[in-house]
Amino acid sequence: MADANYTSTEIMTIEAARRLKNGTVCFVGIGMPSAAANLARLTHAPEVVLIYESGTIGAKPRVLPLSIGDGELAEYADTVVSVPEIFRYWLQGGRVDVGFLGAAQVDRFGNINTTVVGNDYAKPKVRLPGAGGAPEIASNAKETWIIIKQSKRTFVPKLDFLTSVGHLDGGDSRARSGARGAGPTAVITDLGVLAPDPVSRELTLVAIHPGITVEQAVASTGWDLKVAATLARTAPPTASELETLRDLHARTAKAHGTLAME
Amino acid sequence: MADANYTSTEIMTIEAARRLKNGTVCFVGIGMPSAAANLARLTHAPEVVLIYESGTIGAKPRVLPLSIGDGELAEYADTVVSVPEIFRYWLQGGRVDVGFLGAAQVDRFGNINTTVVGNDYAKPKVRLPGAGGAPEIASNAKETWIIIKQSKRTFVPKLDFLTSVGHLDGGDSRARSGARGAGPTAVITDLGVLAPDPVSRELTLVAIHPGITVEQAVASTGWDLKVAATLARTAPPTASELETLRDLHARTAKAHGTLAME
Amino acid sequence: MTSKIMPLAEAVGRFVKDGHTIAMEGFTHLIPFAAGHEVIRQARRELTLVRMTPDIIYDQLIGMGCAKSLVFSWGGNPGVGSIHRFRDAIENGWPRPLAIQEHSHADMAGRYQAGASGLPFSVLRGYVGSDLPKHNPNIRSITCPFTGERLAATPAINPDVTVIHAQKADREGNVLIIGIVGVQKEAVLAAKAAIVTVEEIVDRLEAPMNSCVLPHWVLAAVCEVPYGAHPSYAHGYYGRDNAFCKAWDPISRDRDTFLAWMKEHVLGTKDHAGFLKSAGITPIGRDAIHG
Amino acid sequence: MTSKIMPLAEAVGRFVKDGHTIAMEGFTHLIPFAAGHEVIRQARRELTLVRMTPDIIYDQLIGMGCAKSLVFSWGGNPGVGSIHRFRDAIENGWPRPLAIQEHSHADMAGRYQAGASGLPFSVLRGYVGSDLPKHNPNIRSITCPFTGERLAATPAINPDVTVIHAQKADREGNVLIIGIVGVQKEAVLAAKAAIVTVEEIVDRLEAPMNSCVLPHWVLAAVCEVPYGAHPSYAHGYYGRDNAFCKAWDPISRDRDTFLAWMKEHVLGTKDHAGFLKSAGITPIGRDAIHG
Repeated sequence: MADANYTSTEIMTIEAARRLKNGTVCFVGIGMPSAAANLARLTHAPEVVLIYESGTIGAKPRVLPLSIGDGELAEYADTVVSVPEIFRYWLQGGRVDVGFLGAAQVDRFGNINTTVVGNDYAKPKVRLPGAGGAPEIASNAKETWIIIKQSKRTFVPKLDFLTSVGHLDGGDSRARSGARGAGPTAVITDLGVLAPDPVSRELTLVAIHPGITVEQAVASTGWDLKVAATLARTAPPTASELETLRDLHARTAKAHGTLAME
Repeated sequence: MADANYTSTEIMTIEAARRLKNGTVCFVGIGMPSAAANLARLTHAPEVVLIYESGTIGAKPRVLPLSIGDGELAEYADTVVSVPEIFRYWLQGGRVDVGFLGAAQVDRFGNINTTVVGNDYAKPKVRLPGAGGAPEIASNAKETWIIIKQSKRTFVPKLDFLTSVGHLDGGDSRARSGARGAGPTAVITDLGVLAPDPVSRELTLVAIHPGITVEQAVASTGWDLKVAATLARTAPPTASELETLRDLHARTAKAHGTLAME
Repeated sequence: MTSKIMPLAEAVGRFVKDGHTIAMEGFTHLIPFAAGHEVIRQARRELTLVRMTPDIIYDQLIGMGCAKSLVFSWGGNPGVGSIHRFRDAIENGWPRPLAIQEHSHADMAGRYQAGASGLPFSVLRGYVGSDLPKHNPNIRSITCPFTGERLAATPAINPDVTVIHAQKADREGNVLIIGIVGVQKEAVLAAKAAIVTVEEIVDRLEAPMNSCVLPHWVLAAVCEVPYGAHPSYAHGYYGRDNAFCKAWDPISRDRDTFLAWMKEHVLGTKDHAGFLKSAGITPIGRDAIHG
Repeated sequence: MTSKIMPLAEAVGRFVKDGHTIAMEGFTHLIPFAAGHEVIRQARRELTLVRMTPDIIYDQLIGMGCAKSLVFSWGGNPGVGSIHRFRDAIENGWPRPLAIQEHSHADMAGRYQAGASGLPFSVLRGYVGSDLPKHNPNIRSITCPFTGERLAATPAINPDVTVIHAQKADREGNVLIIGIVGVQKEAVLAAKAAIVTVEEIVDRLEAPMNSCVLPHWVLAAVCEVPYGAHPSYAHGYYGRDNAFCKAWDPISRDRDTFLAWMKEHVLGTKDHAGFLKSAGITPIGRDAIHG
């Protein structure tokens, strides 16, 4: 980290948040996607619509939820529907603009593994939590964003398991697969931002965060990382962005540290 | 009508009501089925569960609904669900003991026509309202009851259109068709009660109302009506049954005669 | 964001086009009568009308020649009897032939669900033994890949426009429906565009947590039209006008009487308030009823 | 009618049998922990456990050897990390091998819906490009009879017993669920028998008109078990015990520590009140929280 004023997680969260437009309908994964989406809501995008797979539509949590189904999400939602309904009518029904996902591993085409580490599914080295909502978020949202810390462990040349589809084998293979939507249009990491090449669909480094070098990004990628001809430099966090994010985390820690209704 | 103390519609309604057991889950058609089901609820079966296709479960209307979706049904229901849910989870889900239907025409196997009169569907003599919920009530309830005024016009040798399945072509043809449930186990008319023969499944006159003769029933049937070897005689309405039914109708007329919330 | 709240005439003008497939839903409750009248006023033609329970409003649309076809599962004037313009169109082709595609309630509900769910078809245990599939090529069958059972399959409904009526919306255009909710949520989510008329627009929706809410961003237009469901009812606002439903029977039996009534009260008025006044209708106000 | 209201131990004893397929549902909210503990106390074996989100309670059931297989879509301790007994069973076969049948959330929800709907299978736009179908023979495909599209198809779930927790029941046994309702209604209606534990039994349910109500006649047993969802939460009653969820991580990492804890607090107590006391748990009361 070149700048002691903020952490790599903070710039990753802030850069992801900036990309969410006001009014966008975002299907939000728990953890970093949720932090970024709520930061967007608390800053430039007060009318972003946050949907969590627990059935909360238009959620406006005051603190970050620890689980995908915290009472906080229901309490301040526009409405709360059943889990079957959220997947059928809202996600599969084509109502979601951005599916915002985390991942354990991604490959060069933005395919996601959240199932197992090790190439024997029946006898995995590490058993991960599994698919959750991701396979259908990845194939039914109009586009997907992935937020993940970048390293050779997470950016792998070949997934141990393809849980949720990205650009599949690249080129037009996703479109031919029957998946809907544009697939991963952005992968936001602690080092920078990747976007698919318009033709090959291979993830390409298009921006790096302040103080990060291209060499760092390349060294943290398990394949031969392509770098855009003109590389953008992420703007550093503004004082207001940082303050809002830190306030949110402070409120969250306070709420979740006790037994009170989170 | 042999007895001037009650009408043929009253004895039909009362006899149908008597058959509903306390605790039975009854999917109720509008009109005569609704009158009979509510009479049962107001007399011997206070815990009968009435479901209307408008999504009202455990409806306890104070007056008879004029439509299948009167506010009265919602106001005093245990819960109100959507129309898709009532058909999917509650009817098709196998939760209904008795499907209680009206009809325009029935045949000797208890099949129902509510679609057209005249044998050209595209150019009908009379266009009836159509299927409504009946095809799936008839094929998914554990049993069905039909309430209908008996005449050569309604008890026909051949339906102009088979809208909702009864015992199909008789024998085991219903079971082979994939329909669930026992099909029509009782047809209650203004003259008596018919039930399917255990083997042939042909509707057989098993009871006649007070003052009605077998000859009247035969003459009011468009096919050669079979009569049970031992024919039951319906008990006349008790004073309490009649009073409850008439009070219900009086309250209903009063409510529906005005513009007030029915 | 541009507001979805607009006058009904503007909403119908912008979103309902000749040749469209239009669903107006409301299961005896909250039937969008005012919106139906506006479609008649704006003289839309060649519509494919979809509705589980075509009743008086569809009788009027059909009798006024707006529809070329009808997709439905039960047509009648609840508690009264036939709808005569519907019958006249089917039996005699007046004012123009009406193609029909006929289903059951369970199937129509499932077709809307499939439409709302982004699926191309719906599966149901239905039509066993029935003649309906013989007359409707859209009722097909499908085999369960696990049990081998044959079940009915029908195509999703995805209307160009769905029109519903609801109790209230807030100023953002979020809509709350209370009571018998019918198939309205599914019909709205299945549609390419949805118009919702409401009894009133309020500052705060005060929706119970698990109630039926349609967020503004799934709607094309929200229009404040008090008594917009008359002669059907709006739970908590006014009861059904049974007298009107009964009076409709003789009006609609005769072609000329029907046309004269429609010309005077619908074509001859510029909006729903005008219609109510012209037709001499004074709905029971919310103070007079419970709910 | 005989009352459905009975002690939890009686309900589990009567309805949950060795070899059964059991679904315990609750989507982070209203997880039926007390009922899970009672299944462990009564030492049920050879269970097929179904749950969208196996978390601590399934970790305990698996670690105690109750399950021969698990049907699920996401397994973890929300906000904390892995569930270690689940991982140990899959990775190392301890205390016994655990067969798994793995799906996605959308699919599991659809499978319960199919079960509740009396259909043999569910259809979804799912698993495109995913490796999951390669490892799960229950994920098949089906062709739309109208468009020719291929979609995923999976079998209905119809558990022998579904167990859920809810806020309250009335004295007839009608149950009200408020807040995040998850897949509970579907799981109950799909089951051959359903057990519901509730925070309290009240004289009047006071259910909003369109809320999630399960009538007593679809339930096998209703059991009053205050704090029965701890360490998950009951909206309006108490919040989630995040400290407990975090404390579970080290307890469950080690087999011996896990077994000792379960023996002391679950096997060593006779009911949920005893468990709470033994484990030193004082849930936040309803007065302390909003809801």
